Amino acid sequence: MADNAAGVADTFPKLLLRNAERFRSLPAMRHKDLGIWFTWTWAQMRDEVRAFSVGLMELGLRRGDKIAIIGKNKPRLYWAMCAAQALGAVPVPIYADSVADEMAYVIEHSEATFAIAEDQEQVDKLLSIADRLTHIRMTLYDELRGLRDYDHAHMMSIDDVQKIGRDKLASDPGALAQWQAEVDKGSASDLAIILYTSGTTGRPKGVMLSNANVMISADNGNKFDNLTEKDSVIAYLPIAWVGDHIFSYAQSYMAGYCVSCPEAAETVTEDRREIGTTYAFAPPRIYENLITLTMVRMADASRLKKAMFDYFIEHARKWGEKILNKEPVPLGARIIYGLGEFLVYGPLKNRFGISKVRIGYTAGEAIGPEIFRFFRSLGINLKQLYGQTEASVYITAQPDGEIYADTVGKPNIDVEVKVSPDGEVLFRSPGVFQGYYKDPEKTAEVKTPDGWVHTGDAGFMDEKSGHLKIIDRAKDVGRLNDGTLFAPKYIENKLKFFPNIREAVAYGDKRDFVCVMLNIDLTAVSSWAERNGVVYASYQELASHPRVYDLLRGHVEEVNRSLAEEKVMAGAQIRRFLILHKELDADDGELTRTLKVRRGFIADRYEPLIKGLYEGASEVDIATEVTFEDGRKGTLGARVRIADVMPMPAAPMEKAA
Amino acid sequence: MRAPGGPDARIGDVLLSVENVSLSFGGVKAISDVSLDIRKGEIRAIIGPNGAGKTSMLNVINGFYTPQRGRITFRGQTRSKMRPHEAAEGGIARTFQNVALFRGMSALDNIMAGRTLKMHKNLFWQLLRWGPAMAEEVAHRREVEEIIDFLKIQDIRRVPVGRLPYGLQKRVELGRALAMEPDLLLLDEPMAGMNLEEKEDMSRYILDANEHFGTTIALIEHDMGVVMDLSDRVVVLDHGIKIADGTPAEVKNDQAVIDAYLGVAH
Amino acid sequence: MHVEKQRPAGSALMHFLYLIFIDPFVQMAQAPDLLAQTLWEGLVSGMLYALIALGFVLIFKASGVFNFAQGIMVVFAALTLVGLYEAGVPAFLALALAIVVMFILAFVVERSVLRPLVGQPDIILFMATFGITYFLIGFGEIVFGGDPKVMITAPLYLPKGAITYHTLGGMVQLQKIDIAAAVIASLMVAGLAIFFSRTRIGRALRAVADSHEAALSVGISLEQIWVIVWFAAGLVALVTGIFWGARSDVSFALEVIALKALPVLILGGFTSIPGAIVGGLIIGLGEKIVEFYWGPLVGGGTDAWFAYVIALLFLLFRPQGLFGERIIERI
Amino acid sequence: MLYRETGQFKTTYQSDSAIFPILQDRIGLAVILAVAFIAIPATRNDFIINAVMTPFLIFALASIGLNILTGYTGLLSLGTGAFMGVGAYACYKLTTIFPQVNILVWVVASGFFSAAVGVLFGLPSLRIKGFYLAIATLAAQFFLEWCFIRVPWLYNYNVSGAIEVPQRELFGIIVTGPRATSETRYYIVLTLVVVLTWLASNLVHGRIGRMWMAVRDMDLAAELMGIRLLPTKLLAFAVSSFYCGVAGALMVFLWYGGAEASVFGINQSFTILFMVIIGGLGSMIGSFMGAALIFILPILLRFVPESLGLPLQSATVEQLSFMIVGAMIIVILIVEPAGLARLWQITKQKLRVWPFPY
Repeated sequence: MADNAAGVADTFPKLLLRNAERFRSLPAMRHKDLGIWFTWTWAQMRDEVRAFSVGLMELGLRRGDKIAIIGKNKPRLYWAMCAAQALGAVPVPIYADSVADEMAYVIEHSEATFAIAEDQEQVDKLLSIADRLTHIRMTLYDELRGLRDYDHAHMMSIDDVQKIGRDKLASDPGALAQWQAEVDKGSASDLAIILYTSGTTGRPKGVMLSNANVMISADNGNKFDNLTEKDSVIAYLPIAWVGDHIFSYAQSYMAGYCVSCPEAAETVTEDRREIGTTYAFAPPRIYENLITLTMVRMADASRLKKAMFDYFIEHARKWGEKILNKEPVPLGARIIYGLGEFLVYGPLKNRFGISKVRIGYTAGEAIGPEIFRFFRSLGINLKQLYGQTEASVYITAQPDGEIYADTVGKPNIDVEVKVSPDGEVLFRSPGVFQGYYKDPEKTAEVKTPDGWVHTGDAGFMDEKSGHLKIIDRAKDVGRLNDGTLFAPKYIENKLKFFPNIREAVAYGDKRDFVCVMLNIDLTAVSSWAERNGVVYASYQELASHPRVYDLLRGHVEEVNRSLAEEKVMAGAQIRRFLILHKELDADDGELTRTLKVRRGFIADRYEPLIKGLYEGASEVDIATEVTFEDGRKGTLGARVRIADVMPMPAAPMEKAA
Repeated sequence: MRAPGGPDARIGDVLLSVENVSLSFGGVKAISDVSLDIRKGEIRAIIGPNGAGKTSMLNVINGFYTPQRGRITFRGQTRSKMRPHEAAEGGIARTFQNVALFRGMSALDNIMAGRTLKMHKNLFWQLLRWGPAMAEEVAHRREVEEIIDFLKIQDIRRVPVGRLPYGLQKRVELGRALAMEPDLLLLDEPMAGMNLEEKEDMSRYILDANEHFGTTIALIEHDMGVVMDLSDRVVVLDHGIKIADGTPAEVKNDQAVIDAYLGVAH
Repeated sequence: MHVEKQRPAGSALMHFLYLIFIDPFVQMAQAPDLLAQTLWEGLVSGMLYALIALGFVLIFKASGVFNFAQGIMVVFAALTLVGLYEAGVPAFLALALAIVVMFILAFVVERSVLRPLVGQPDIILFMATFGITYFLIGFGEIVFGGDPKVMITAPLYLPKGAITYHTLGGMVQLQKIDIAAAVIASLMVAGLAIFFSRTRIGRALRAVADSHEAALSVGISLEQIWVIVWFAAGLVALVTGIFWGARSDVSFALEVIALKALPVLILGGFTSIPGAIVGGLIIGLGEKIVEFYWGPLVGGGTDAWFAYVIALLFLLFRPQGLFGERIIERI
Repeated sequence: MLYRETGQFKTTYQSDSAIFPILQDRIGLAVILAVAFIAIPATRNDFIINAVMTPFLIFALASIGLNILTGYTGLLSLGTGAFMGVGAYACYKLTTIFPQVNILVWVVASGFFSAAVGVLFGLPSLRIKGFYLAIATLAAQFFLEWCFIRVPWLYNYNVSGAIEVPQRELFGIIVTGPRATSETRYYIVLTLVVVLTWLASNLVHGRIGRMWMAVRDMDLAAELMGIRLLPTKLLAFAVSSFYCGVAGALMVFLWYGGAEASVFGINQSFTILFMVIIGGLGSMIGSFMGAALIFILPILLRFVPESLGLPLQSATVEQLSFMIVGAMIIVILIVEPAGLARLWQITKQKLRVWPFPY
């Protein structure tokens, strides 16, 4: 851990003081506001945070208090975290888009005494639940707009808090020492932050992380990727999410790199380009959107440009990753790649604002291998990592040069990973959380006495690469009747990576073999139909067209082939599939509102189809009740064909990855 | 969310009053003998069926039309007509029914143009674009950025307004008017042609402008829901004649108004 | 002392005022024949200005296009006629061919300029007619050469020579060709008036001046109307070219003179045919009188700018012209 | 494609509102200036320096002048030639009366005379616009042209009726008259044009430029914004005429070496107007592009066929350029009414968003 003259910097406030000395005039934070970038050096940021912190002290924030922080990525909200930590208080960041009810629960559960809100919108939300917040003594806000006329009896702007702090520091010579004493009281084992995770079921749980948890984890992350004060990130993911806390707060404090806050949600790409970040993090969705955007726009490009684009992208597909991985590549291919860099890759990265990105991470969900390879082939060092709030993010990550589309990498520094006999992944590391706030039972469920944490994810160690592969949520993983591991989401994801397949639902738990129901992607398949002279009058007709079945059979076989390459999964290949006559729809309850398939519900609803699949029928008639766009209900009748697929022979490990 | 003191605390003395104004074009009467006043801090709606003379009234107030008869009193100064630049210098800004933006300029430049009256550095410094001129430009840019931030149009700052969708153009036009820091803001159908969401946004901006900047607002609007929600007082014109004036509730139940909207009268 | 000094200055001023305000009228009274001759000359050139202005008005009324190229169309029409004749084509056939050429020109202009620019601001169309002007200058010179040509009159049975009246204590000379021009121009204006008021197309043209939809309801497309008015303007240009060419040479210098139709339009209004005629005559008369009686005071050549300065004054004090309608701008 | 803007960010409004905010543009400008100041004189090619570059720059300056009026303020003028003439004659008279004063002072001062005349003829713009105003400016054109011919005092009663540029020195170097070298004259013209372009560009990017454009785009709204139309328009006339006047003075003193009234005729007005239309209304860079295209086109027409063994007669060249210019105006107005500058802007935008089409 980092040292300074005063001793070991084992808390974030101490790190701030250290950085203010060590990096003094290097930028600590930037914020695009009112059209230009405002910059704070580490020394300036220390002054801001100190004034804020002393102000909070004056307002009565005490050691052990909780302070709720609600809003988007704004410098002062990040400062609030450190200002609170300096006094030994614990910040509790809350998702800016959480509904009032959820917010009320978290604030009340955390017993926060102060709330810091970004703007009028959040203040209004807080006011609407004011009667349920029994601990809150004071609300502080960042943006004054619209709040001028509010009752300020228990409300104050952060500016004013800082002013109180500055005045105190100026008028009372002892104040600084008093504050410094508070900072010095902090230790590595103190609670640094409580992050509430919004689980899929039940109430959010408050994950308590100590300074040591966060700092060691962040430091290991920095070492893993050689992050230094020369790097730069843009903070645009929710501040209540552990990833943002590590990337935009902890790692920055550890390494000294600059964190930039965008002007608005709409301008993130633009702002990222302006800053030219070197370290990027995004869920797969963001990368997917970039590719979609690229493809949509290129479809409108002139023929010549399109041809050139396609040529170079194809070339990159062939050689780009090899060049990135520093494998031997023929000179000719290198020269063409260089030309492509000038004509296509460079400009493309420039448009995405990722020209200077040295390390990019994707995590949270499985990323489509095509998407993953696309960015890597352009020369972006995109990697996957696997993490959890309970681990202070890092569990595994892919080291440079060892990149595979379908793994999440090797255990991070100081992290131990093991897979339980029933397939669940467990880890143990310095980042392991202290426990769930006010919930020792849940803590005990997840964390073993010897420090191992159940991730709730099923996975396995890939023998050849030594990387971890995550296949599904552990509770969703089942077994075929012959005992073979069956991971529905793993199979579904593999299917969904084909653009022609919009949704896939896999069945197999406690059955003899694996079957899937598919939804075609209307845009992709209709454009394919147009190119291939397939005539159809309706979605239903297209979905049941024999040639569409042929098309999708190819995809299914492809998935089988890739399953066959994995020892653990080879037995769970798809034997039969069908294409649904209607799109799975959240309005019909088939998908959750976050558009995840509800496997059980679908199985009940399409019971005849399930029966047909497992009883060997080649056609099944079905009538389904549907909800139309205007809310009316009706019945949709159809005859659905079922197709067989041959399993591929398990050919272990010859050309894996 | 209104101020705790209630709407009355916001509203002050009469800011502008129009007395017995008549206006006609070549024999066609647009306004006949209409009087109305606008109080400091209020949101005043002018409503009426098509051709009621609403826009003409705004044009009289900001000096674009010269009424044949009547007087206009603004900040205690009475005159028989207003000149456009007098109106502007006196703190009256407006937006137009059909968006009258400077189409060849970016959103930013349009709003900057709204600051013209407040900028004074002479030709010499302008030529150098340095020193005092640059300082002035920067200071006003900051003010304009506050408005851009307020209207949440950061992402279209540099876009020529001609290329913006209608709803955004309206927003930029409001921004340009706000940049004048007006005491009285005349809005001619600020929500015409907008969808529900855009209308909600616009209502919020209007309310915020009224509260945040303390701007007095006179607006013409067709959407009765919006009028009833936003305004403190409503005046109803029909065929150039004032047929009602009062709070939204009073006006809503006025028989003459109901008749005018149903087309019974005349 | 100072009385002595002031006197010459004072008398110089008096003399100057005399030269401006008294002397010209004395001259007019003393030599009425010269006055009459000047008036006649003024009327004739005014008539030619009016004819060019007439071409402008036709096009402006029907399509809102301010056709800067009307002047060059005069030159081009005349050049085509003379050029064909010089190439050995019989006079009347050349005339017929010149008419055809003017039709083709109208057609090409509609296709390649008006149609692609439909819906653009007026000022853009105005500038496009600069393009037409320059193109025709270049094209005309390449085809017909840049040298001035002599207009054919006799082969077209146009009269030559002059009628001399001994009257008003002197003599007044009227060129026969000018009389012919006046007659034919009057006939043409009358013909156009009938065309506009009596024929279906004519009525459509008038309708189009009011609203394009109205014209469509008459069953004539906008494109056809454009071709027709440009062709009509071309015919007017041809007649103008013949008579102007007969008075001087057929050369591109005419193009600059044709610009004088612009002030005529300011006086007469852009949409009024009678306005164009009256405006033309006023300008023609005015500039000849001024040049003859006042020109020598300032060194002559006043006819180069007189028309424009009059137009400028009109613009300042009566922008709608003599007959034009008042322009009301609405927001 | 060439634009890599990643990592270029602005921390002050000053840098954010810079005229060339993008690094690559600033580099490009520096290269162009280096070529103009170093590479071109280094060719020592009298034809390029004296017959191509010098007049091109002078025309570009006049185009900037007209563009301020027509492109930025939306006031169409056909009197550019005459305003240039005012500059030229004013400069001639000034240096005749005060021969000891530095000639460059007079070149610039002559612009003020032109500006004053411009304001006078700009007065009608309060009441009229569009082609009505164009006709009013024709009055200026013809009246002033007439003055150049009929007021012998203006050309010092020379028998030829023309003005002849006397020899003048600057720091001991002959800068005008027949003995001045092409390079010297080129450097003077280039320096003046660069400085004046910079000033004009500053102007149009600030408050005054916005006022002009506001008047151009929507004069009623501008008025209700508190912009007084007459002073704004007159200022545009003044600045525009100043530039035209300086261009006229440069034309006579540093290029032709002498001139008669016909140089400043209606055709000169048209030439400049076409440069502005083709180059791009409301664009500084367009003024240069338009001037380059229209001025250099005849030169190309003369020399390209010649080098291919098909020499054209100079009359034919002139006629062809007329035709081409005419056709080009129409094509430009149809394809892109905002001219070459807009095409350049589109190209630049394409390069910025490359490989995307938008």
